[in-house]
Formats: sequence, C-alpha cells, structure tokens
Amino acid sequence: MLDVRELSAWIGGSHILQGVTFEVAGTGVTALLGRNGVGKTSTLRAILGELPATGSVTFDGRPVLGAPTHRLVRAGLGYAPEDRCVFAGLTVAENLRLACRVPDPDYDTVYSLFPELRARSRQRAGTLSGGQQQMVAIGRLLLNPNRLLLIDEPTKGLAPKVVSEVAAVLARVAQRVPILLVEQNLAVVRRLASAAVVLAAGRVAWRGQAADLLGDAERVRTLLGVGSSRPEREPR
Amino acid sequence: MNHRRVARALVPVAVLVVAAVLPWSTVDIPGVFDGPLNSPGTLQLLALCLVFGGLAAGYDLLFGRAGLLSFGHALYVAAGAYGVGILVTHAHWPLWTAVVAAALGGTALAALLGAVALRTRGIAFAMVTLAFAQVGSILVNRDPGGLTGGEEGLTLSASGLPGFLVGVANTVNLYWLALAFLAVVVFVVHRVDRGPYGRVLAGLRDDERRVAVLGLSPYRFKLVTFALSGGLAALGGVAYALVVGGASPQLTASDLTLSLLVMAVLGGPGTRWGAVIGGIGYTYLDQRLTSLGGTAAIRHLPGVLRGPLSQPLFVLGTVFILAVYFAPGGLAGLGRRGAALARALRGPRIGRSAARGERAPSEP
Amino acid sequence: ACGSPQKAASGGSTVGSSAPVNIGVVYSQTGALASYGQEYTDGFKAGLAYATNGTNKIGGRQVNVTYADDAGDPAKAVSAAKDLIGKGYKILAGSTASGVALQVAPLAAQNKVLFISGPAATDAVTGINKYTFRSGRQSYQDVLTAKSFLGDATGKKVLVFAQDDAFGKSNVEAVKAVMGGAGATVTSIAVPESATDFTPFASQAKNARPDLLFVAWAGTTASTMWQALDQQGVLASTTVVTGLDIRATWPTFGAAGTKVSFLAHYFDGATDNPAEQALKQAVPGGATDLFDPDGFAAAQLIVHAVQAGGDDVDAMVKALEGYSFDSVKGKLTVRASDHALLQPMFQAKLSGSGTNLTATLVKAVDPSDTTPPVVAMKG
Amino acid sequence: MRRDAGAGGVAGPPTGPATDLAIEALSWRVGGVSIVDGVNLALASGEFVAVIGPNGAGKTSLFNLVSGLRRPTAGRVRLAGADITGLPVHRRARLGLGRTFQSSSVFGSLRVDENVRLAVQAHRGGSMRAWRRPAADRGVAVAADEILAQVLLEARSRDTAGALSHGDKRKLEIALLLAGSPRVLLLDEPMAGVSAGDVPALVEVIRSLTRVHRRSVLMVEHHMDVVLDLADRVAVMHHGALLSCDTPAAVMADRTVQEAYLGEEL
Amino acid sequence: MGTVVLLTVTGLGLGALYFLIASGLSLVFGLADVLNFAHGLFLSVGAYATWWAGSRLSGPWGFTLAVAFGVACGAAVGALVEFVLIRPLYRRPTEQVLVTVGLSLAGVALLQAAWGADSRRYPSPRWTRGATRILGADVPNDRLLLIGAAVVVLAGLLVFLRRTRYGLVIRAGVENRAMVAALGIDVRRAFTLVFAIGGALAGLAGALGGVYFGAVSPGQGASLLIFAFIVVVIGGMGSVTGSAYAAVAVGLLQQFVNYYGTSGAGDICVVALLAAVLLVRPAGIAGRTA
Ligand SMILES: Nc1ncnc2c1ncn2[C@@H]1O[C@H](COP(=O)(O)OP(=O)(O)OP(=O)(O)O)[C@@H](O)[C@H]1O
Ligand SMILES: Nc1ncnc2c1ncn2[C@@H]1O[C@H](COP(=O)(O)OP(=O)(O)OP(=O)(O)O)[C@@H](O)[C@H]1O
Ligand SMILES: [Mg+2]
Ligand SMILES: [Mg+2]
Repeated sequence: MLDVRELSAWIGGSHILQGVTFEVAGTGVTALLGRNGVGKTSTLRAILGELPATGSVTFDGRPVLGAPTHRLVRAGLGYAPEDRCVFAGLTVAENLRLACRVPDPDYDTVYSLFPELRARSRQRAGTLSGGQQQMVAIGRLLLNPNRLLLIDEPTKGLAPKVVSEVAAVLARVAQRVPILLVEQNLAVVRRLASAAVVLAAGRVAWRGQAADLLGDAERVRTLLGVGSSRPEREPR
Repeated sequence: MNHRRVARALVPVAVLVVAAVLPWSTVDIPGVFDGPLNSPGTLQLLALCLVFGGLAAGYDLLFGRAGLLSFGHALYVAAGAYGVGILVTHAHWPLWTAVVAAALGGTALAALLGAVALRTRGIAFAMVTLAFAQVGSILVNRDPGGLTGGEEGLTLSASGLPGFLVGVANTVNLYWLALAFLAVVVFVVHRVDRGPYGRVLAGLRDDERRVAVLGLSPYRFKLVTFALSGGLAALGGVAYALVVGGASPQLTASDLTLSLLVMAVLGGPGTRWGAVIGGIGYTYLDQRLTSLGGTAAIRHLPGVLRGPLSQPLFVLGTVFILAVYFAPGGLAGLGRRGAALARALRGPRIGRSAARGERAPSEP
Repeated sequence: ACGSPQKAASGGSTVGSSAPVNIGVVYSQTGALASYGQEYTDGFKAGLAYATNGTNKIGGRQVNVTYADDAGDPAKAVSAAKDLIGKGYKILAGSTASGVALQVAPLAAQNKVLFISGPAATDAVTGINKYTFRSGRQSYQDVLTAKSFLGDATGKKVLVFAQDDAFGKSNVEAVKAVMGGAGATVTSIAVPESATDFTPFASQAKNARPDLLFVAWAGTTASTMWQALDQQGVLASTTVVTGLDIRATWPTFGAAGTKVSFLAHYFDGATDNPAEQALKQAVPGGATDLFDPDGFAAAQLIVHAVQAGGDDVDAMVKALEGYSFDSVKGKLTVRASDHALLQPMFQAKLSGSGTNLTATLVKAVDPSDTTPPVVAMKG
Repeated sequence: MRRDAGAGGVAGPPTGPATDLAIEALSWRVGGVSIVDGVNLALASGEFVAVIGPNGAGKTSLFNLVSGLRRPTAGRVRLAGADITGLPVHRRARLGLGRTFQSSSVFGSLRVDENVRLAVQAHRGGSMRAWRRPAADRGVAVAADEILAQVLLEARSRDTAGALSHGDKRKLEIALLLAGSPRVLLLDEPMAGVSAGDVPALVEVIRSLTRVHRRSVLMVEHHMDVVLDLADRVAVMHHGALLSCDTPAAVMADRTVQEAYLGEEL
Repeated sequence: MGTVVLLTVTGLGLGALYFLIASGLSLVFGLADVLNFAHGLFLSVGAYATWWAGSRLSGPWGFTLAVAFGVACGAAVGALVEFVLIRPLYRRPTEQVLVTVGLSLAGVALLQAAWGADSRRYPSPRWTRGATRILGADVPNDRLLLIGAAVVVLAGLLVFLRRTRYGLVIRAGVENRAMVAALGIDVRRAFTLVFAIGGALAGLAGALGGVYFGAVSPGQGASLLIFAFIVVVIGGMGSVTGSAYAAVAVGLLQQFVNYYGTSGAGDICVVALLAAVLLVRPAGIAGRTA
C-alpha cells in the first residue's frame, strides 16, 4: 500500500532521517517503534510532505513525495498527528465538521466510541482536557473513508479504559484499512500490530513481524531499551 | 577558545575607538557621503544614524528580547526630545540637569503607562501602547501653553546650550554625543542580554506562564524592561533634539515607532548587533534616498521608472519588503544563513518538496 | 588623509572676486508639500535669470545653485543645511514648511549665513534673527487682506472657522487683533484637528449668522469641510472668505468654489508687470501659480545681497534691510526692523466648473493696508 | 462510582504532624459547570500521592487551582500551613510549589541547558541582576548539567529546546521542575510520550524525590504500573470530585475503579 | 434638538465609515491573523480606482459602475498581495505584518508618484452632495449612503461567515495551517479568498470614503486606519458584529465629544475607551475570554 524507500529528511539544516526504507502492507497494522527522538514523527511528516525530503514514497503504486499534503489526504491518506492539533478556538463540533470530506461522514462510530464528544460538541476544543482532545483527534480520522491511516501515539494521555477501547476500534478499522501506527504503549502494539519497524537515530534498525519482535525479550531490550529488570505489572 | 572570547570583547571596543577618531579623517567616499568624513554635513548625517542606531537597539530590548510588541515607543522618544527642549528653552534649566530630568521623566512615564498597558498582552498590548502614544501626539499638536509649538515644532534655543554644541563647526561634538548615546545603549542592552536577566527575558518571550511557575513574576520583569527601554528612548530623544536642534511633531507619530520596528527587523531582532546596524542602515537610506531622487541617474530614466524612484518612501518600502523576504532574521541572520547554505550545498540534493518545507536548507 | 574634526565653515576657501557664488536651496522636493516646492524652485530659477539678465552671473561671478530635498522633515532639512554650510555656502534659501523654516533659521544665526525663507507662512519667521529674511507673505498679511472684505468693521460680527492647531490658533489671534481692533466682534469655532466630520460645526456656523466668515484651513480635509459648509447652506447665507491655495487644489472646493470670496497671495493673472512676464515665460506651460513669486523674490533678494555685499554676510544683511524692489506681485519692501516683507495682496473670485476653474482679480490690496505689526528682532 | 461517605476524612494524611499541602473544599465552576467540586486532600511531608481518574475528571484543573493558574470559586489551599489561595503563580512557586504541564511547555527558543539554567537561577535568586558574576553562573551551569544527566538529556543539552522530540520535551519538563527543588511537586502525566525504555530511569528520578530528598509529590498519571510503583496513596477523581484516597492495593481492588477507569486489560 | 439629531446621524455615518474600513481589516486580522497595515493602501486604491473610472464614466449608472470598478480593484490588489507577499511568509507572522508596513509605505508613494500628493476632486453624484431634512436637521445624504452600505456589508459578512465553510477553514488555518492541510483542505485558496474579500471591502470603503471626503489623496486611507484599528480591537479581534458595535460607539462618542468637549477630547475619549475596554476585557467586547 505504502512503499517508503531511502527516505531522507532535514529540519533546519540537520539531517533527521537518513535513508529510511520500509513498506506498509495492504491490511493490518504496521507499528513504527523506537525511543524518543529517533524520527518516528518525522517519518510520518516526511511522507505527508510536511518536511523537505528525498527518496521515494509510493502510495498505491503512485509516487507521492513532494505532492502537497492536502492532495495526499484527499487521495485517502488519513493522518492523526502526535500533538493532537485540535483547533483550540473551534468547538468540538466545528473541529469534526472541518474534517469531513464526504457528504455522509461516519459520526456514529465516533460518537459511540467517544460519547463524551457528543455531550461537549459546543465546547471550545481548547478547554477540553488532554484526553478529550486526543479523542477529537482520533475521531477526526474515523469520520472519512480512508485508504491508509498514519497515526502518531493515539493512546497518549488516555485513561486505561479508553486505551483498550481505542485499541479495539483500531483493530476493527485495520481489518479494512491498513494503519501505520507510532505507539509507545507496547501492550497496544502487541494487541494490534502485525508488522513492526524499529527506528534508531534516523535509520531502520529492525523490520519484521511484530510477533518476532515482541516475543523476543532480548530483541526488545536492545531495540527499544525495555528491560526485564523492572517487575511486570502486578496482577490486580 | 579564550582567544575568541577576548576577540569578542575587543571588537566592539575597537569599533568604538575607530568611530571616535573618524572625524579626524578627511577621506572622501564619493557616492556614499556628499563630503569628506570630517565635513559637517557628513558628521551630521552620521550623528543622526548613530542616534537611530541607539534608539533601535533600545526598542529591540523590548521587541527582540522580551518579545513585547509596542506600537507606542515614539511617545518616550518624544518625551525626551520635548522634555529637554521645554526645560532648556522655556524653563531655562542648565542643559545637563535638563538631560537627566528628561531621561528620568521618560523612564517614569514609561513605568506609569507600562503598568497599565502590561495588563494586556499581544496585539491588545500593541494597541494600548499605540493609543497612549496617540494621546501624546494629540497633546503635542495642540501646543498646550505654547510649550510644544504645535505642528511647527520646538526649536532648542541656542542661548540655553553650551557653546560647544552650537554652530556648524561644532557638529563633530554632536557626533561624539550621539556616539556616546549609542555606546551607552549598547552597553546596557548587552549587559542585560548576557546576564541572568536576559535569560529571563528570553524565557518570557517563549512562555510567560512557564516563567511564573518557576517563581518569577512576568509582570515585574516586563515592567522593568518597559521602563528601561522607555528611559533609553527618552535619552535618545534628548540626543535627537540636540543633534537636530529641536523637536518636531513627527517624533510623536506612530510612523516613528514603525520605523524603529523596521530597523530592528532589518537588522535582526534579538541579535547582538542587529538592531544597531538596522537603525544606522535605515536612517542612512532614509536620509540619503531623498537626495537620490534628485540625482541625474534617476532624472534620465523613462517616466514610468522615474516617478516611483524619485519617491524615497517607495524605494524604502521596496527595499524593506525585499529585505524581509531575502534576509529573514535580518542582516544579522545573513551570516548564519550563509553558513547553512554552504552546509546544504555540500549535502545531498534536496527533493522537490524542499521548496515548500519549513526552513528548508535550500531556501534563499 | 587626516584633518581636523572641527573643520569649520571655512571649508570653501575659494572666496574671492572670481569664485562662484554658491547658493543652497533646501526645500520639499518630495513629501506632502512637493508641489509647493516645485513652484517655488520654478520661480527661483526664473527670478535668478531675471535678476541676472539671463547671464546667471553676479558681478562677473558664476552663480552655482545646489538644490537639496528636505521631504518636509526638519531633521533632513537641518542635515542638508549643515552640509551646505559646512561646504562654505554663505546663502541658503528654501523651507516650504513652517516647521522646517523655524528649525533652519537658528542655523543661519549660529553660523552667520544668509537665510531667505520660502513659502513657509508662519509669522514666527519674521524677526526671528538678523540673518533670516522672508520671500513670501506671512499669515498676518492674509488676515489683513481678509479684513478688506469687511469694509467698515465697526459693529460687524466676524466668525473664524479654523482648525484647533497652531495654524488655526494663530489665525484666530490675528483676526481678533486685526478685525476686533477695528471694532468688529470676533468669535471662533475651533474644529478638532483630527476630525473628519464637519457637519455639526458647519451647522453651528450657520446658526451664528456672522457678517463675515473667515475660514483658516490647511491640509487634506479641506474639501470635506467645504462640502459640509455648502451642505449646511453657510455659503449662501453670508460672505465667506478664505485663502486661495495653489491651482491644483481649486477643484477640491467642489461646488463651493464659486461661492467663496478669496484672499490671495498670488494667482495667475493677478498682476501684469515685467517681472510677471518674465516668470510666465519661464514656468512650464506659461501658467504661474501661488508660490512662484516667492522663489522669484528670493532670487532677486539674493542677487541684490551679493551685488552689495560680496561674500560678507553682514554686508548682505545690511543691504537687504529696507531694500525695495519690483517683483512679480508688484513692489516689495523688506522692513528693516524685523525683515517682514511688505507686499500687495489680492482679492479674487473663482469661476467655471469641475476641474476647469479660473481665478479673476477682484481688487488688489495695497501694501500699506497689509502691513503686519512690527516685532522685536530676537537674535 | 459511589461517593465515599467520609471522603473528607479518608483524604487526610494517615499520620504525621507535618502537612505540606492541604487542599480544602476546593471548587471551580465555569459557566455554570462544576469542574472541580469540593476536593479535600492533604499531602504529608515526603508523601507521594497519585491522582487517577477518567479523562476530563478534573485532574489538570485541580493542579491549575493549586498552582494558581486558575482562581478557585470556593475553598482554600495551604502550603506548609500558610494560606496561599489568593497568591499569584510566581509567589506560590517562590514558596516552594512546583509543577509540570500536561502538554509540554518548555522555552523553545532557548537551548536545553539554558532552560534548566533559567530554572536554577530563578530558584537561587538574582534574576534581576543584569551584571553577571561568572563564578555564580558557573555554579548554575554545573547544577544544570547534573540535572540534565538525571533525566537522560545530557546528550542534547546544546540543542534548542524547540527542536526536541515530544518525549524529550517531557524529560525537560521534569528537569525544569527538579531545578527549582520545590518542597511540593505537582506532576501532570510525566510519562506521557516517554518511550517505554526510558520509563524506569525516570521513575527512579521521581522516586528519589520523596525517598531521598523528602519532597512531597502529587502526580497525575495514566500509566498504572508507574502509579503502583511510586504512590503511597492513590486518589481517585471523577466528575470533579474526589471519590476516595487510599492505598494502591485498596484502590485497585475497588470494583468501580476497575469498571469506570481501568476497563479490560489489553 | 436639531443639533442632537444632526450629531447622532452624522455620528452614525462616521461609525458606518469606520465599520466599512474595519470590516475588511477585522476579517483579515481575525481570520488570517495578519494585522494588515496595507489596508489603508487598499482603501486608497479603491478610492483612486473609483475616481479614475468615475471621471470617465457618465450617465445614471456611471458612479455605480465606478464603485464596482473600485471594489474590483481592491479585491484584485488584496488577492495579489496575499498571493505574492503574504503566502510565502505564513510561518513568520511578524514578518507578514512588516511586509504590509513596507507595502503601505511603497504603495502610497507609488500613488503619489502617479497622481501627486495633492487631493483630487471626487466625482460623487450630485445627490450625495445635498442634504435631507430630518427632524430639523440637514443631514448630508452621503451619510445615509454610508449607513446603508454598512448595513448591507454587515449582513453579507455574517452570511458568509456563518453559512459557508470558508469561515471555519480560515479560522482553523490560522491556528494550525499544516493541520488543516492534513485534513485534506487546500488552505491557501481560502486565505487568498479572505484577502480578496478584505481588499474588496477596503475598495468599497475607499470608494464611499471618497464621497464622504469629496476628494481623494494618497494618504487618505492611512489617516483613517488608526481609528479602524481601534474599532477592530475594541470590537474583539475578528468579530464582525463586535466591530459594528465598536464602530457605532466610536463614531458617536467622537462626534459628540468633539462638538461639546474641548478640541482633541474626542480622540482622547476614544483612546480612553480603548484602554478601558482592553483592561476590563483584553479580548475586546465580543472577544472570547479564555
Ligand atoms: N524543529 C526541529 N529542529 C531541529 N531538530 C528537530 C526539530 N524537530 C525535531 N527535531 C529532531 O528530529 C529528531 C526526530 O524527532 P521526532 O519528533 O521525529 O522523534 P520521535 O521519534 O517522534 O520522538 P518521540 O517519541 O519523542 O515523539 C529528534 O532528534 C529531534 O530533536
Ligand atoms: N471553560 C470550560 N468550559 C467547559 N468545560 C470546561 C472548561 N474548561 C475545562 N472544562 C472541562 O473540565 C473538565 C476537566 O478537565 P481537566 O483538564 O482537568 O481533566 P483531566 O482530569 O486532567 O483529564 P485528562 O486525563 O484527559 O487530562 C473537562 O471535562 C473539560 O472539558
Ligand atoms: Mg514523536
Ligand atoms: Mg489532564
């Protein structure tokens, strides 16, 4: 679906991505992992044309690198950025309305997943709590029929219960639409991802099946720094 | 490493010394100045440039360092110029007492009005300061008690001035005076900038709420900065009045504040030397472009070009727009950009999207 | 190359009987008063040619005129003047705006150079110092001309309609002194300087029912003000007097133009004499205008001063004090005590419509009827 | 969730005389909506209390009231016994109340180390001084470097803070807080966005605050393992009210907490 | 009585003029977040274009066509300025403001080079120069024209902002342009449109301002700009209805105080009103407070 080859990107003169190569299959979730600052967010932004980049990105067989962001999105590439980016001055309803690209947006999914948003539809998004803003950002993505989703840390700041719910919805969505997912919560990755790409310092450090990565404690420790020294979560 | 620090400290001193001995030179730079360097006309032009260099640096303390966009800075410049003019001409005070009083008065005025205006922020702050300055402008134009001379302005009476400041032969003293003013401003601004205080100002520019959470009162820091900047502006107004020989209502107009802003931006706001260079360069252009209009080169152009080019403001406005475009970060930013460009040229080729990207290395 | 930092005005060491005479003209080439400046220099060039009989030489010495732009900004004017003085110029002329003239005049006294002020109308230039003269009229002369419309002033009601700024206030004062002194009751309406709507003030003027309404107005709001006076019917109900500005502004009177009585410093057709004919020959299109005579007279004054004084400024001053000569406007006299320029003034009417207006002379007012009061020389 | 009958009572510190922070019947209403509703909570010296609750429960709002960014409509806040309810933000900070922000707010145009230096200097005083005493400033720089090492940011200390990735900004937030060494700390989701591999180290930094430095900490966090690892007591907020405040084990055992907040395990 | 009526109607007329100027300014400022110092220039462009066309066209519809031409020129200049000057700078808001400052300097000088600094008589239709008697006061007809135009513009803008998607797109675009693009919307087009509308409104204000002043001069637009700024800020950034209230308040206040108070008091009162409003409600009367 999405084929990224030798992607390099710069910000303010520094070389952030140094030849990233991976692909996203036609179904399921591909997780993009790595420690802070390795370039996960930058990869998504470069794909979307928000950063100056070289290399090649093909979406559905067509080269897209360099096309304006809004064209890509119109072509069915949905994006939820990591810092939520809700429009603080607009109400919740306006935020959602703005995101609609089709005549019959799927409000039902959004409102059934986040009933909170219906109740607060007239509240200005800037006064929402952090988690509520995250809900708006995810909700925006689910309104339109997309052909590929790029999602950056969707569960950050959400309460555990909502994390499971979001994960469930994404799992459902992923049956129809492939997802490239950046996520720090390994439990969510384990639940959703079929494939995984691990970045380190602007390069791909590992690629393969998600199970192969998460099933191998040693690999997880070297690639993601998650050690086994810490006790696993206590049973409740 | 240590060498560099010494050099950094020495260069300004060297520049100051060169500037101070400049009036002994008879070098003639045709096209740049109308007469030799030590001719009164050239010295007068340079003195004015220095005064505005200082004014711009003082304004940049507010705009570039503390991030406060004031549209009413002209008020404090005018307060200094009119203050010294009134005290010397009407109240017959001795000049130096009047200078101190005008500078202190300007500081106090800025502290007072700043205390009110700083309760707002952003564009609202800009507008409140603009409004206060507008009141000042109205008052000056109304000529209360015959003190300001209304639209005709106020002429400094020569009898109230020490002899060494009067007469064309003494223009060089005005030049040194302006240089001294500039040196004072640069000294103060750099001291502020490099000390802990400057770090707080930089913090304020980024996030006021954050500064408060660290335990520092944003309001107090902003107010002190505003008053300090107002005091420097008043001192600049004094220098202006002495150099030009009086004050005119143009000083109170918002155009003056806008030109200070333009100077700061042209030079590079918040940088070490940006505003000073911007102020000097802008004033030089502003003063010289009027004579450009009369030059033969322009008179022989076809009408379509001659009309606009003989309008100094057209040339100035255009130069300004081009500078904003092609020298973002001001003149001071050019060096940095040059380095970045060189790096980019050495690096790999940049894709098509570079043209739209943020701060793309290949951008002009 | 090294020199002294106090390189004085003696820089032009080329003093001597064969050296050229350097004259600096600092005026508004650009800026709001550019068209005044243009007329002034047109007149100056014509006057110079006339006074030197086309030779451009005074007593065998070549005349060398340097023009500098002040853009209406005192700072630029002072820079330009200092530059010229520094280069050894002994004679300056110019100043289109009053504010500029008042800043430049002290330089003349401080450096002992001759300064002939231009169109700047402020009374304050008169008697400002020994080295400053004027080549145009002053506000007080305007007011005295306005008084000539009143006939016998005793018992008449005069209303001054003016902006509340220095220019307006000085006019109100002058009218009080001139017409009030002659027995009229003078009241005034002071319109805020920055106002753009004059309807209520016009209506107030109408209700006051004066015998004569004197309008003292400057700036770009003039047409709005005339429109308001006309709309409120003021122009139809009383004699309205105001100063006639340069020709380009006449159309802005709109419909009011033909209903107003004008006092005029000068307009094309006001006089007919050799100087006027010479001016007409010289100016573009043969159409003279308001400030041409000022430049013309300035040139005449300078030529006379140099003829009499050579390079000695004090001798020039002496020669000019009391000097009387024939110029475009007629006979002009420099009053010795305060350098006021005594001159004839005019009453005029506009006729025509749209942009096609002509001014016609109603009456010339004798210099003796427009003599401003004597002021003490200040420096 | 059922409201605990003796919420006010449970919320008090279990023992010990010294109460560092006392929140008394604190309420905040905006436009007729009650966002924080009569919260009582006391923090003993050296105690670590975690606040959990669904999104929009009012946790961040509570922090805003305590730190002074918002004015409560009712109730008081005491810091070490002194009433600080009416004080402006910076005065509270001076008295020893520090906080981090849920969405990182660092000084983007300053370098990372300058960020921390600013915080150190704000704490030590002398910020108004325009004259630099090089010796004093060097002390500040050393302190700043130490703190950056603690939060794993020493490698980035010369970078502009605005250029940090999100996770690294979170770490800098914590560094800014440490620099002020306040006696009471409010941490708003310190681990959100921190990569899983870096969590343990930061947990240790935070743990040392109470265990080593005897500071008192109030922390909002959605990562339950972090909460369980660190907290002495866990307070549960819902719809603006404090439902209960108890040992971690007791709170985790509460069925309503499990249903309304934790949900099914992934 | 007559005086009060006259003051009220002319005050409303002045307010209407302020509103016409402020509406475009407020639209561009509130939506596109650009404090447009060149708005005064747009105004002068509209006025000169109308003047130019009006002196060449005659007949009953001549003036109306001339105004339409002025509005079109304003719109064209607005769009052009956005396209050429503002768009490349959208990540640098301060520079955007500065470019408009430069533009206002250069543009006014250009007008001056073309038509001179002196004011030109304006070809207003005869009926606008007359007066209508209302309750004992001779109200100038051009004020009635201004009031009418202001009402129409207000209604039109409200429909545009409330009924079309553009308002939403632009408000969001100001906050985060990249995110709007990431929602699949071509935000650049919307911004050009806003500038075009702002320019058209300025053109209209300039054209009708010419009638009000009876003349055009290059600096005319800029001289009114400061009050338009004040109106925009008092009204609340970007709130069109707020601007309308503020314009009426400023117009009436200025007119009454100018007449009854001492000179200059009108302006000082307006400034005092500004300061007072901002201190009580920093976001303006219709602005949202946090
Ligand atoms: N504006 C910028 N200027 C310079 N460098 C930047 C800028 N923005 C990001 N970077 C650098 O780019 C690198 C990659 O950042 P990116 O945001 O892609 O990381 P990330 O993998 O998403 O991290 P995180 O998990 O913390 O979100 C980081 O080292 C960061 O410091
Ligand atoms: N001005 C306002 N008007 C209406 N509701 C508001 C306003 N400000 C905040 N709220 C609401 O107050 C509630 C509390 O928000 P707060 O940010 O304190 O939640 P939180 O507990 O920190 O949630 P999260 O875990 O998602 O960060 C939210 O539901 C929010 O929508
Ligand atoms: Mg990221
Ligand atoms: Mg929160």
